[in-house]
Amino acid sequence: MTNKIKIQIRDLWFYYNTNLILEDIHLDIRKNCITCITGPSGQGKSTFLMTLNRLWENIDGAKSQGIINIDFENGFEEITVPGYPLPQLRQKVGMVFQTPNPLPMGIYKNVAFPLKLIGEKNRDSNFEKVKTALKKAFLWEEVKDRLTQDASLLSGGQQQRLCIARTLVLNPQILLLDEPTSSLDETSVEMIEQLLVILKQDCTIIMVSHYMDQIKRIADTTLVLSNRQLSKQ
Amino acid sequence: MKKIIVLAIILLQAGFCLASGLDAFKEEKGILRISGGTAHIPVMKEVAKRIMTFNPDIQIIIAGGGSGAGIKQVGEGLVNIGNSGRQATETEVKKYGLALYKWAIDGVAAVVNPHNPVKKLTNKQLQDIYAGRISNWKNLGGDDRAINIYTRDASSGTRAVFWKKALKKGEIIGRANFVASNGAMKSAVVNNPYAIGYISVGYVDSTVMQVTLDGVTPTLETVRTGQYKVARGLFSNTKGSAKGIAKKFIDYLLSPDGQAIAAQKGFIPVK
Amino acid sequence: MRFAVKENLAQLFFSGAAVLSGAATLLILGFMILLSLPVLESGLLMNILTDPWSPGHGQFGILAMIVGTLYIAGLSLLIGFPISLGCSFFIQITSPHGPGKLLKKLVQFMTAIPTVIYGFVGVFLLVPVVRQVFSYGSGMSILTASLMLGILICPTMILFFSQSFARVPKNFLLAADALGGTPFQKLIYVIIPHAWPGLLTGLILGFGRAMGDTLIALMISGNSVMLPSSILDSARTLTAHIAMIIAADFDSIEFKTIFICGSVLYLLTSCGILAARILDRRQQG
Amino acid sequence: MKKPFFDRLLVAFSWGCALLLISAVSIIIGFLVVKGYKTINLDLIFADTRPLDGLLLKRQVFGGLFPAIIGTLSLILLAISFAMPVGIASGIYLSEYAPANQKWFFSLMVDILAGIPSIVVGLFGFSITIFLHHFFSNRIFPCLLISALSLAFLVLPYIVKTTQTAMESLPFQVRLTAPALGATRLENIIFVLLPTALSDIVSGLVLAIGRCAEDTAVIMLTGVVATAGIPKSIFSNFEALPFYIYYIASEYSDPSELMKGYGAALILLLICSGLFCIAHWIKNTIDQKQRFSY
Repeated sequence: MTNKIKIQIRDLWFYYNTNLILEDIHLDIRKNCITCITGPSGQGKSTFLMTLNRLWENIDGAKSQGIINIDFENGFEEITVPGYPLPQLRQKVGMVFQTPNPLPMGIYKNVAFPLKLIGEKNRDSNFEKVKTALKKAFLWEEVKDRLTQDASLLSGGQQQRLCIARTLVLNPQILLLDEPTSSLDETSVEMIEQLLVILKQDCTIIMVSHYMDQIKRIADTTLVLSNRQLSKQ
Repeated sequence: MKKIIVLAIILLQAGFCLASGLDAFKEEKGILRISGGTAHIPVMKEVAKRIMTFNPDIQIIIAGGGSGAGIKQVGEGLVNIGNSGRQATETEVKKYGLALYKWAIDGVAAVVNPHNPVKKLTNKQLQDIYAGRISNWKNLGGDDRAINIYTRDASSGTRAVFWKKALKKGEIIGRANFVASNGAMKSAVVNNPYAIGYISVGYVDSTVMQVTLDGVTPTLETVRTGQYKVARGLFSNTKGSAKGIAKKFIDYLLSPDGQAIAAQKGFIPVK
Repeated sequence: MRFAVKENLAQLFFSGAAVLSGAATLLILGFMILLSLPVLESGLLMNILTDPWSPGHGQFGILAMIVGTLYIAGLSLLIGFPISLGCSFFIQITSPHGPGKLLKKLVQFMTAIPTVIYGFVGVFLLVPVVRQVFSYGSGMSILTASLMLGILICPTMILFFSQSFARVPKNFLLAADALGGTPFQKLIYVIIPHAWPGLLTGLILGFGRAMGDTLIALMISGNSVMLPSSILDSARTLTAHIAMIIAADFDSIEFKTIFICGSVLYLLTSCGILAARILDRRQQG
Repeated sequence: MKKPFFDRLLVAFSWGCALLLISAVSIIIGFLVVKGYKTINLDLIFADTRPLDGLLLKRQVFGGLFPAIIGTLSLILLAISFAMPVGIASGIYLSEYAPANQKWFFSLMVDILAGIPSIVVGLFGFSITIFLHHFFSNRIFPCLLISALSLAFLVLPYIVKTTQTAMESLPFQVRLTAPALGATRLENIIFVLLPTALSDIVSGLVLAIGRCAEDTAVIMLTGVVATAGIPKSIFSNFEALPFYIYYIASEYSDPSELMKGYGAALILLLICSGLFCIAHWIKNTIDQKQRFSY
């Protein structure tokens, strides 16, 4: 754990149509930490995550203003400037959703999908990268014999780890997780928690979670979102 | 066995035709478009079949539409040959520079369903029927049923001739059912015991009954002798003198083979 | 940067296609109006809308066709609407499982039956029957065409009706059930008040379908040009009129009137669509 | 317990209507089948030409349905190849790119286009032909190409609608998955959205093909004729099954010709029901494998 700041958030406002969701947020997020966000549902926790990779721009009626700076090891860059290249941003800021969302293709292709997007064509090195990512996500042993099988045939926990592997394949510096364990059984939850603790050596992790015991187990910092404000617990 | 012999004779005849009149179509290639008069269609189809069998590089397209459409379309250059069951008017000839080729004579007969006891009409009665003044078969000695009048649309040459020579340019009541071709008229009358309509004599067969008009039964014979007056020429028109395949097609129509087809389909050859 | 070029090209292609689709609609309207202009300019419009059709006397009125169209479409709606309503009750309310599902499949299949088949069966089955039963006319009549059209437009209406029944919020239905309502009461007090805009929309779409059909009217309505006085008279619809006059002389007034027919049909159906849209929004909103 | 009167009435009414409709459809289909099944044989299609010769286009088929079947097939092929790219692209634009006001306008236009009677679309195609004939080249006639283009206009709105609905009904999370991995909008459409919505789109396409196969009003104004043989090029006239049926119904000259009409009607009905079944099969079978449960 370091005290180095990875993300600076300044004057962040967020609206859905005319509803104010986030009001004037100021926040610093530390590098190589697990930052957990909790709070009542429907208050905009997922929305907050989406401001960090600007995924909210894909949602109709959403509007945001304010400044977010991220230090991608070259000093702070303002990711909220209009022309900031989104694909590159989202490759460095990975995201995992509440319900596992494998793409309609095979297991291998799912994990290799981000490589395809950045135009990596070398099959050998791609295979190695996919293998590494699957290993990091504790999935390699379970799927190495059926890499071409359709991803929808995996169990829920496996699917979620697949989605994590898919995000890890590009070695993101920041990992956003939106209640990643809420739809999973106990063993899967445990596995993913273990995995996150290991991952934070390479990544800055920001996770939305409802489970206080989970937060206690893994969080370095806990933030509560309520009344449009984020506050430290 | 008999059937086979008849078939063989027909085939032989066909083979004979192939060798003789069709030689002109050798080496030709392309599309020939024909439209217009629907009375012409059976002859056109048979001629086209022979030509296309002889030389598959020629495609002949036959559409109906009626005489008016035939004249108009050939004039506009939309088709190569425009058929009409009436002589093109002078204004039409002048406007489009049409060349007219008459290749058969045809009568237009009033027809009823064979089950209808009414088989004779006077000219006056026919006019009254079409004008709506007589509206029940009972008044003519038939069943107590309303008369179902069938007529063609304004583009029809058959209608033009029937209207001029049989109805003496009398009125046609708006209640009449409209059909689009000689074939359609015939099938309408076949299916409706209380119908009256008019078709080319070439289309008359056992399924419909031609009406004896003022004592003259419209048949090939009475039309040929001129006894039956409601007659007309069948024309194929081209824009300017016929050229290319169109010329050869018309030449073939006027050749002995072509004339034989016309006769076989129930028309009176001109040669 | 190549990325952006590709993205923009794709967006250009997609939007171009959308513009093309939209333009097609306007282009057709434009052509209809443009080709109606000669008639409009000659000041004959009123004559054409009110005169009888009698080209021999220089009268080219399409009133009889407009009346014929509305008559046939109206009657077919009268026949088709109760059947469709009953069938959609059957599908959604009376027996939503088993038989209802089967009926829905059949109705969907009906949309795939070509109209020319309805016309063909009409000519050789329905026309003789109508002639025999009523001992009047040729059997080709408004009634004959309306009977066939009534069946033809059923799937349009049934599918729309059952969809709008299905859109009634589930908790309302549950509430009615919990209060001990019978299916009939549920229908009258919950479903109909909620689904009426959908019913009306289905009705409009059915009417549009009946009005827009050419083949059935052309084949079995008899195509006479008189103002019909009874449902056993034959009549001509605007669509059949276009099909029949298309072969006429291009320069003649009769030919030009078919564009008036086209414009009238276009405008009537677009008004229907607009109304359907407003109603649809009402049910959703 | 006895059901209340109105409930029994409701049940009786709905059963009555259902039975009425079912019997009407069965009568229509049954009539065709009973009258027409005997005519279904190779002679109906190839007449006196040897089937193989006809199929290989060695000899023209006269008096059989072969040219009409080929005409209908080429019509479908052409019309769909015009309408498919434009329709799918417009559908994508409407669901993925268009701002609200444009979406409103374009989908209204598409709805109106879908509502226009097909004969008006045919009249449009016809007048375009006359227009081109007068002002561009007097070698332009009503022909296969014009018919196919007009038909494309007719089925375009179906394709646009099904594509748009298929894309819009994709769950929210599916739409966000690829962008979260750094995919651009286009990559998201090509790699994720289209493949996921594919089964719906394809079944819509098959239904559009059915529309092309059955439509008569458009083609009778734009180039179909009773006798043309196999179309030699897209600029020639052609025959088509539905028009053949219409033509026979109104102009048949003898009972044997009429029987061919029954045969043609039955064949067309078979083709259209076949297409319907294929569309359903695609929607139901492929769907379950492709669609993800999240």
